[in-house]
Amino acid sequence: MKFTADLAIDWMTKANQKIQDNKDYLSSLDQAIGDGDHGINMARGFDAVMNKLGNNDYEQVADVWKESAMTLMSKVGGASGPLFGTALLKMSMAVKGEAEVDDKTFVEALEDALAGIKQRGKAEEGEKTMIDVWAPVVEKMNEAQTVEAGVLRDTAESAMEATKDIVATKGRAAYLKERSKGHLDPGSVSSYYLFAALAETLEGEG
Amino acid sequence: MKFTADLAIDWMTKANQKIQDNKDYLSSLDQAIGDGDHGINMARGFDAVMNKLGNNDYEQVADVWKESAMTLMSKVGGASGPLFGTALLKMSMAVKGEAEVDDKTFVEALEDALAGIKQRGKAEEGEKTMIDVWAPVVEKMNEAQTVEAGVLRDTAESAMEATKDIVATKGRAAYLKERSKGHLDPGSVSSYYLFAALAETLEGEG
Amino acid sequence: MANVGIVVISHSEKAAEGIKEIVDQAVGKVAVEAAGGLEDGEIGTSLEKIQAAIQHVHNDQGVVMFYDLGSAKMNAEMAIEMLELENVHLAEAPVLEGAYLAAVEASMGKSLKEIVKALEKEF
Amino acid sequence: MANVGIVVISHSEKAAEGIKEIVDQAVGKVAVEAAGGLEDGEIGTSLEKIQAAIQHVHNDQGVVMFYDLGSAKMNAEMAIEMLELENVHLAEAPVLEGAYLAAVEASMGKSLKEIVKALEKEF
Ligand SMILES: Nc1ncnc2c1ncn2[C@@H]1O[C@H](COP(=O)(O)OP(=O)(O)O)[C@@H](O)[C@H]1O
Ligand SMILES: Nc1ncnc2c1ncn2[C@@H]1O[C@H](COP(=O)(O)OP(=O)(O)O)[C@@H](O)[C@H]1O
Ligand SMILES: [Mg+2]
Ligand SMILES: [Mg+2]
Ligand SMILES: [Mg+2]
Ligand SMILES: [Mg+2]
Repeated sequence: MKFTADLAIDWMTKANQKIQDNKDYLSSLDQAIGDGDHGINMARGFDAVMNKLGNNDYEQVADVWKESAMTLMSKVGGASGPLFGTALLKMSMAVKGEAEVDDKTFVEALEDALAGIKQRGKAEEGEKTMIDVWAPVVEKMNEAQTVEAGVLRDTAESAMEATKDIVATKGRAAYLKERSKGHLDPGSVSSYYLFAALAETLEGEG
Repeated sequence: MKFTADLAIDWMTKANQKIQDNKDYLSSLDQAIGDGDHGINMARGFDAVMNKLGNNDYEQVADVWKESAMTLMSKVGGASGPLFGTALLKMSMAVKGEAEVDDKTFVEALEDALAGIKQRGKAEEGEKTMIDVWAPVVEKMNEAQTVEAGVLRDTAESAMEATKDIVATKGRAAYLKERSKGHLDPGSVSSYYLFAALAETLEGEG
Repeated sequence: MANVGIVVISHSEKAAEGIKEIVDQAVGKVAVEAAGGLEDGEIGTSLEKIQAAIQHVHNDQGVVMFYDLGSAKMNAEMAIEMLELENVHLAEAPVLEGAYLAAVEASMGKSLKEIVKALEKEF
Repeated sequence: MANVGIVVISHSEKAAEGIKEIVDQAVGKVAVEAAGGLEDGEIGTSLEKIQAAIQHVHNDQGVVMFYDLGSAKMNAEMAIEMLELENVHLAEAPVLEGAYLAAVEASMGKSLKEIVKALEKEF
């Protein structure tokens, strides 16, 4: 893998597409166990990201991710803002100075992102948050020491689906306790879109 | 003592006068250990009481007090509203049906008022609230089984002054703990005005 | 069957309305009414506003009320006594955080008793 | 010497402003700043608003911050990290009740440390 700034932009573009297409779906998931704004939040955040990225030139992957991170942090407005923002900021720090990011560094970046989300959210796996998608994805990539599109998509998808059975202990859904069971975690679904978009970007390159 | 509805109105009129005259002083006392609105609250409440009393006819003392109570409750806006309101409401209940209230009944009414304030404020003597004026006044009247103007005024005045040395444990002033010492309790000062007005009314009759 | 209703009492009209706004955004199927400030919008609490708010959200399931500072409590208690309604509970919980928790519980169809228990457990 | 400043973070612009209103009415000599809602007034929290509020009340004595619901906490923490200021404390206390108590303490010239202790004792 030679992940460049252009690919980083392509990733964000494809992620944005999925989020805009599924804005209402994401909000309806949040309606069930949260406050119903997750689609609105993510759509607003990624809209702002696309705006930023479209109006500037980027030499390094780190710059694209940092800009995206800062924009999500300031525009999303819900918990997912600081969380996805922190994830991308950690990733940008991990690849700083590199014009082309290789598999090993990309995996390290994902590991840092996961650590950042956990620290920001003071949460662990199994609490019905986006961590339940990020953790298995990072684990799989770490085992393989390579970022393979198919594995990425499949891992993220099944992890996302598995959030249905979890009882929430973090985030707004935690107020519902047992009743949060039987519903997908919205942030896990948008995390899945993020990884599915990354898979597409990598496939387009492959 | 033959306390009539006319005297009850005279009492409220004189109390109103004192409160309007000392509106800024009362607020400044509240500024020091509360939120600075006691004068405004009491002036607004008694203004409304005068309005009510001026526009209606009253046969019984109980009716004057009840009307005054309801008006204070709904117009004062601060803690003193429900407290003075409850006091007058209890008094009105104690003298219900009587065209002329004698000393014994008046003293009973004051006792009920004190009990009402304590119950409403969940407070006792020594907490730097209006109870520190009401309690000694009621005690004195109870001992004498008569409501004598001079005793009433003197007891209320010295009790009011004594609140300076108390550390507040109820009401907003309680937030200041030790620092509430050295300041008069605003509600005790307005309670003093109430009793001083009553003394004047009784003297005008005597 | 309706859900338990919620009354938010604050010394500030804005604060009460803002708390209602937060709860309404997050929680559906629960009637929340704000009773903030004096009649003219000044800082304080109004017996009439509180009474009107209770009557507005009251139903068979009852009402849970939240207040911000001490003197609001007295007006809240008086309002409850005067209306002589069944099933009205004044909660000893932080006004914003308590109202949010209670609304989520109410939206799940919990009874007044269960909501009061949940509040006592949390705060 | 200035007093400790206070920042009130809420998902609702109205709630944050209302809480500031209550504190301002009761307590003088303390700078309180509201950081409520998104930039457009929608429900949520805004990193920029929080940062601006901190900068607005910050002084040698420090700042104590209050937030309403979980996700506001993350934005608050991020704002603190980004500004890299000394003496900024995010309190774990009810937003309205905590801000009121802290303001009274601050008005007495209490230090940030003393205020934090008072909050921990009370809530
Ligand atoms: N403490 C946390 N740690 C990790 N993820 C969290 C946490 N709290 C919430 N989330 C994630 O954020 C998502 C909700 O995002 P969003 O609806 O935008 O925020 P909000 O709850 O503030 O409205 C949840 O579905 C969950 O995946
Ligand atoms: N719990 C209480 N019990 C008895 N009196 C109280 C109580 N709380 C406050 N007060 C009285 O009320 C007075 C303050 O009245 P006011 O300023 O009108 O109300 P607020 O504190 O709501 O602004 C105090 O000076 C005190 O005498
Ligand atoms: Mg949400
Ligand atoms: Mg939200
Ligand atoms: Mg006052
Ligand atoms: Mg007041």
